[in-house]
Amino acid sequence: MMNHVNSTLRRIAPQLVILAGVLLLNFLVFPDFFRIEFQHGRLFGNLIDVLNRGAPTALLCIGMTLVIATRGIDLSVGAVMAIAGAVAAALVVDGHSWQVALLGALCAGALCGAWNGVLVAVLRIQPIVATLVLMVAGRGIAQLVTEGTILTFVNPGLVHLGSGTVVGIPTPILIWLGLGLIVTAVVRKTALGMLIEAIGINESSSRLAGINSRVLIISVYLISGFCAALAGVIVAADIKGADANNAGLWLELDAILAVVIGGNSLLGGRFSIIASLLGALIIQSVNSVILLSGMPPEFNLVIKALIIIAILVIQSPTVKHALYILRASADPLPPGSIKEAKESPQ
Amino acid sequence: ADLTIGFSQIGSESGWRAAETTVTKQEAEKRGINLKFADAQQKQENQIKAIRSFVAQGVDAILLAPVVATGWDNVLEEARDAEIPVILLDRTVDAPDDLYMTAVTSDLVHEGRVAGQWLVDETAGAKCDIVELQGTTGSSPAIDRKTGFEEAIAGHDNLTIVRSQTGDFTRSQGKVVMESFLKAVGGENICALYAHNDDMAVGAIQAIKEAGLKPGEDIKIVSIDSVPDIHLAMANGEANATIELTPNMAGPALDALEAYLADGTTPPKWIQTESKLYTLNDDNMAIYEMKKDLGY
Amino acid sequence: MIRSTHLPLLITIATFLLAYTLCGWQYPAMLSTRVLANLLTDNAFLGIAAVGMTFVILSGGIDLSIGSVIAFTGVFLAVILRDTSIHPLLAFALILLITISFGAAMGAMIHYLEMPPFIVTLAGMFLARGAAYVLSTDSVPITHEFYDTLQSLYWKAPGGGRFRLTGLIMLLTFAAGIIAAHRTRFGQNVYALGGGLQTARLMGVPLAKTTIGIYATSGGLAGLAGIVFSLYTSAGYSLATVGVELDAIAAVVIGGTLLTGGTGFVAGTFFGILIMGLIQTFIVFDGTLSSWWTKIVIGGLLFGFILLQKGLTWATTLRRKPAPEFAAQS
Amino acid sequence: MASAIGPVLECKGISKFFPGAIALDAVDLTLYPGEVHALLGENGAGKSTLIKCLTGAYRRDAGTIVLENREISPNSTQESQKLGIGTVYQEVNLLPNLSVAENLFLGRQPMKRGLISQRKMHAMASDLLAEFGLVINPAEPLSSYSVAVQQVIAIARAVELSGKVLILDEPTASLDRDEVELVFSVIEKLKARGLAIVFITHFLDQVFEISDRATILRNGRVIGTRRLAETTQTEIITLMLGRQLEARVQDRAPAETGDILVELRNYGRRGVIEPFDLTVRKGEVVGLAGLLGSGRTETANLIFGAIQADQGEALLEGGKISLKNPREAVAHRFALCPEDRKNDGIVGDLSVRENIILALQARQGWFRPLPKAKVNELAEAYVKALDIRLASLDMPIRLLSGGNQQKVLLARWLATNPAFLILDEPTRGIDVGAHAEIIALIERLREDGLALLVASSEMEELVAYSTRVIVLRDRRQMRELKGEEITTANIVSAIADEPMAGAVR
Ligand SMILES: Nc1ncnc2c1ncn2[C@@H]1O[C@H](COP(=O)(O)OP(=O)(O)OP(=O)(O)O)[C@@H](O)[C@H]1O
Ligand SMILES: Nc1ncnc2c1ncn2[C@@H]1O[C@H](COP(=O)(O)OP(=O)(O)OP(=O)(O)O)[C@@H](O)[C@H]1O
Ligand SMILES: [Mg+2]
Ligand SMILES: [Mg+2]
Repeated sequence: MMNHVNSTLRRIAPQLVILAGVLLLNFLVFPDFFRIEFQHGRLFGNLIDVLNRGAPTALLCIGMTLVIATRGIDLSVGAVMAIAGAVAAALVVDGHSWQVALLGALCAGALCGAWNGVLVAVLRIQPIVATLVLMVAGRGIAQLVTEGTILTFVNPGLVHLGSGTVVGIPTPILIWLGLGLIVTAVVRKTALGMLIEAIGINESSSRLAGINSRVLIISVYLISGFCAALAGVIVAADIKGADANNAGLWLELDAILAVVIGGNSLLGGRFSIIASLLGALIIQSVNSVILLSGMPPEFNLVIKALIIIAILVIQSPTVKHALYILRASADPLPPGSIKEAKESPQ
Repeated sequence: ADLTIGFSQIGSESGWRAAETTVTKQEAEKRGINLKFADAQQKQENQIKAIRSFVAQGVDAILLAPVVATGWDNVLEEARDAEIPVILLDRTVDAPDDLYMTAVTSDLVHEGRVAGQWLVDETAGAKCDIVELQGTTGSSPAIDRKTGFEEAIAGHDNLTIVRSQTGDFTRSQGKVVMESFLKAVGGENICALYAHNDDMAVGAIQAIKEAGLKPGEDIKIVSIDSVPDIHLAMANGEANATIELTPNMAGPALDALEAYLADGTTPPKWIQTESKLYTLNDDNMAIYEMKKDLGY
Repeated sequence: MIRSTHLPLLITIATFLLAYTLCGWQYPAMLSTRVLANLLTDNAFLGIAAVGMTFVILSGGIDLSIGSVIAFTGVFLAVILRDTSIHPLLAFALILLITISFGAAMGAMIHYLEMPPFIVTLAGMFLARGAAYVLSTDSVPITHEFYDTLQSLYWKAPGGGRFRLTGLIMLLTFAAGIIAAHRTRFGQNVYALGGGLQTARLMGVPLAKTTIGIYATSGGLAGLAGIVFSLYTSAGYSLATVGVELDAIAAVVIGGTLLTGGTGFVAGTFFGILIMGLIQTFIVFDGTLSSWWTKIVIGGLLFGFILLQKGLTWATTLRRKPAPEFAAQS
Repeated sequence: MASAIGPVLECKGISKFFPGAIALDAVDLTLYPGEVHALLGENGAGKSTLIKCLTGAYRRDAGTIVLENREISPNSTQESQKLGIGTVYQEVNLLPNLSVAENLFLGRQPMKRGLISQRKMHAMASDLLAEFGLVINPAEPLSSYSVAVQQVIAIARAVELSGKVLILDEPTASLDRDEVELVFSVIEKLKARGLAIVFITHFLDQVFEISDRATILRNGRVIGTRRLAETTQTEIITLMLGRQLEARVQDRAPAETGDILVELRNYGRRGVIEPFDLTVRKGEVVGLAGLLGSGRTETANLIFGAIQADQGEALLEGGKISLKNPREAVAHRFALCPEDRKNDGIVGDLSVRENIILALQARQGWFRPLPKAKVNELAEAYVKALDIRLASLDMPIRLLSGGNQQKVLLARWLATNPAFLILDEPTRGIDVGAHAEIIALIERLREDGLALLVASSEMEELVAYSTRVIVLRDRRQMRELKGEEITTANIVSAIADEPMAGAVR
């Protein structure tokens, strides 16, 4: 047990360090950054904002981590968010209860995910292209539901999901934390995680070992669609309206980035959802630096790009390897290479 | 014979844009015009492609809502050579004016100026720190509305913009950015919000409410477009002013076109639409009811 | 000689011809030289960028930065031609140098730091777009008379179609790309990389040189595409060509290149571009689709083409010889 | 003979450390021109690692390499190729997406006016392959040929590249007798040309047939170098294993002992394998013999559902079953140890432990995870039973030596407790010690009542354990040999489709 915690900690150490670094940067540009108050029945502060605003990316990256572990990618999550938000809004506007709306949205998301999964697993279309189809068409479907308008609603139950609080903590934070824990538990307490990794590493071997790769691949896309739907509902609930055109726009890139910053390989295989979630928080903290710094908006992208490049360079296998050598050279034992065949020439 | 007109629309990136599309389609239907609609998904290259395709099809006229002012010379020349009149909607272009028949637009800088002037009048010399929610970085409404606003408040030392960040013209970004303004500046230190469109203002109103402040009172809110939801907010006293950008650009455009086709009357090069200021003195509930079915 | 490896290419060509015939049958005006010329002119910048993308994808990588690089190129040219008096040709050389180095830098990061291309080029995408913003958020017109000269170079075909210089540049780029892919060592190394990085390494393929070369090519071609785009619009605009990388990827894939790398053809990409252009032209000719139906139809047609291609490939391989299911490269 | 001339290549004190393992410990190796030098050792002894250090695929941690009196330090395989060292690495390392000719001449394509001349390249490729007895279309992609053909192509490429030294790491593992002869004749030619050739294999008779000297490695250390003319197989084996290998006397088990377990009727797939009938009884080992490309692998894959049959029916203990995919086969307690272990066998980044339990876990379903204790127990038991050499059960399987990977795969399937075990080239890349163990294991499994189907190119091996042998040719079952008929000579003549000597049918 202790062992397990230890190895998890070791796995996510780089992400923790980077997160601490970016939060420190926040503190430097805005000294009140770490102040948290209890105001108007809710926790209030920049740190809470990071957790709260990180919710959509965090939710997306839960599903995305699993998809990427199977060597896939899901570009459609942003569009699925729009669809789910539109469905939820349309349902409450039609007079249904928020529970029905939530259920409807989640079903829509899962359906989208299943569609992607079928394209990838059954029709064997490459993941990027398969999900590109829904990425392009999905926003259209969402607009079809809202008929191009921003569909606003007032249903307090649904609104609560986006901007409400439970014992002072914003609901979105609880949702992503909860879902993250549940999925992690399901994946690690059963054999699901290992089987998904096996498929990602060598699908042909896995299939010959009797793994039902088709069903597993469909399910990871389904989970991804489900997570996206939840994110979509939250985003819509947050602004009390479904904005089919802009909800989740380009968020798929942030989700993928989060997974990579979480140290997961885009080539599939070993994965850690917790590390991805930390990745999502890191991205949100970067956004927070940009907002708090008060720089003119035309510098936003350059700043974001530079911070991300710095993070990725620190995380890159080569730099890690160099650090390892540096540390190991202090040891009496001869330094070995950690990877076979991957050593950089010179 | 029936007129066939091509309409190259930018996209459907905002409620206002959707309303413009709806109104244009309605106006065409009213006049018995066969409207070919092409949505460019926010891309200029798609608009150019659409115009070229309209020319290849031999439509009778083209309505163009250009996504950006530059880069139209070549394709407009092709339309002129094919003797197809082009009318610009809601934005003009940087091309010689013999390349199009007329432009039906509002004045974006003027809109910003009206918003600024309203704030100048409203504060009446009292000190006021303003936060600004810009439109999508680089888009011409964002640039022009900023310019106009700054022109209007220039010389009024009581008015200063303390924070300005982009909210991408969307509600959710409007809310997120407003949240960060509230934390970074402190809600009590903000006296007014100027948002480049109503959607961002609607998002910001929610952020202000969640921070425990009263939008419209603690923080005055002025924005542009006059979409139904801002009127609803104004009816509730949560926003203070909006400047209308009418979605009906096609009406005047088609009037001009029909006159031209009937007896060759050449319209003026610029048909300016009104930038009407709505404040709490108007019957906002009635305006909301009137506008809410226009497809915003 | 028709070989089994050429099959996807033939299928793409067949798909295009079939689709074009159907379009022409529906709207005879689509067979005019105007539409043909438009297909070339309007897609010139996309085609040029897609050639670079083809190399990248053949090597098993991906380049998400090209849309931003095109926009940056446009803004850079516009700003430099506005603020200085240097000749556009010199400016072209300068920007090509910049974009090639930018691509090479990304390639170097990918190779030496062993980072996945998806992420490196994603960062590149942010950086290039951000740099464009920093140069100018306004859309800047280009008024140099050299631009007018270049723009006036076209051949007006009977029927009103104008075949412009930019279309010719695209065709030349494709020709060069085809030769480079199949008849040079660099091209072969690209295919080798796509076949398997470790294996290619053991076979003695110079990985560093090739990887850097690939992304430099892609960057350079994105720069050329940016020049063509600036000729196309006579302006530089930092918000231009958002998402073009996805169009390019779609064109490459419709053209029969596998995203996993190693198999595909530059010529296929050409037809992929034409197919995408055809879809758009068809939608405009139809003219009845609302904004959202436009998206759905584009997505649906994209899906249809992929499915058609899958189906044809499947049908033909079934007849030839069944590859054991598990042996198919996953 | 060669010692009068100086050595071509001299390695001194080469060391390579991996976390948890010392793969090479100050290894010396000297190669003289015109000699074939065998590199021998158990699985995991460090042979492949030595080759990789030598050719720059790995960076060595210590030691010097001297090529023709000049110290070299290749940093990449490209560099070593330029220095005239051609290498065939253990797993076939060619590119499946390129054509045969492109694979052969990658990096050295014939140029004409600055461009590659395809025509010339194809002509050169055809000529080169003809030397190895391969008449194939060099324009076809490599992936359309079997592993064995690919192996020959890899050898041809290395031969082309080697100006001074040719290194072959288990080149003959998937070749049958005829191909081996062809490869040997090429080696003889190169030898005469004065090349130094390093030859790694686990087939000792091949070593004695072609090699002049042998260096034996054990646990990363050089145990000794012997002139083969002056030594015996027993000595070599003793050096390799550090113990003597007790000879086993086999008495052939009677054929058709138990009840019928699996029966296939008119089973086949168009274009892949002609329809065939096959019954396998409990407690028998059916051998599949045939030349390369004769369809042994296809037969195995078809039965396991890796390829779907399009005609015929399958019965298990008299009841009809469907075998549409491996999952269904596994559910019927079938098991298949595939031929291509790199692509179809191992899951490289998973740990050895996970690789062992993979099939069992897949059969149990994801929601019923094997308890940790059970997993460890299984893994440790098989590591011990099959003598798998590893630093830790947690290391990724791809870091294991080839032979040890093969054993892990065997463990994976044994862990599922199969009723019907299909082995495709089970001893490929396995050292002599383990080879004997695996043959003994097959015997033991048969005695336990398992039904086994074994495809192998090693006829002696088939003769040793089969109770029945089916000979394939051109994807068609040619003949069945039973009991006393099973001799190498009979298999050979069956393959050649000559009347059988001895027994009457
Ligand atoms: N990258 C690596 N990391 C850790 N250990 C490794 C790595 N590569 C090889 N080893 C270990 O080094 C030892 C030598 O392996 P090597 O592949 O050289 O054996 P071999 O003699 O070629 O065996 P075989 O006959 O089975 O091919 C093995 O114990 C193996 O597990
Ligand atoms: N000499 C050859 N020339 C051309 N094709 C060959 C040759 N040898 C094998 N093939 C190809 O190999 C494939 C069959 O290989 P398969 O692996 O099934 O045979 P096998 O009997 O298992 O033999 P092995 O496992 O020794 O390769 C066929 O597709 C065949 O076209
Ligand atoms: Mg080895
Ligand atoms: Mg075989």
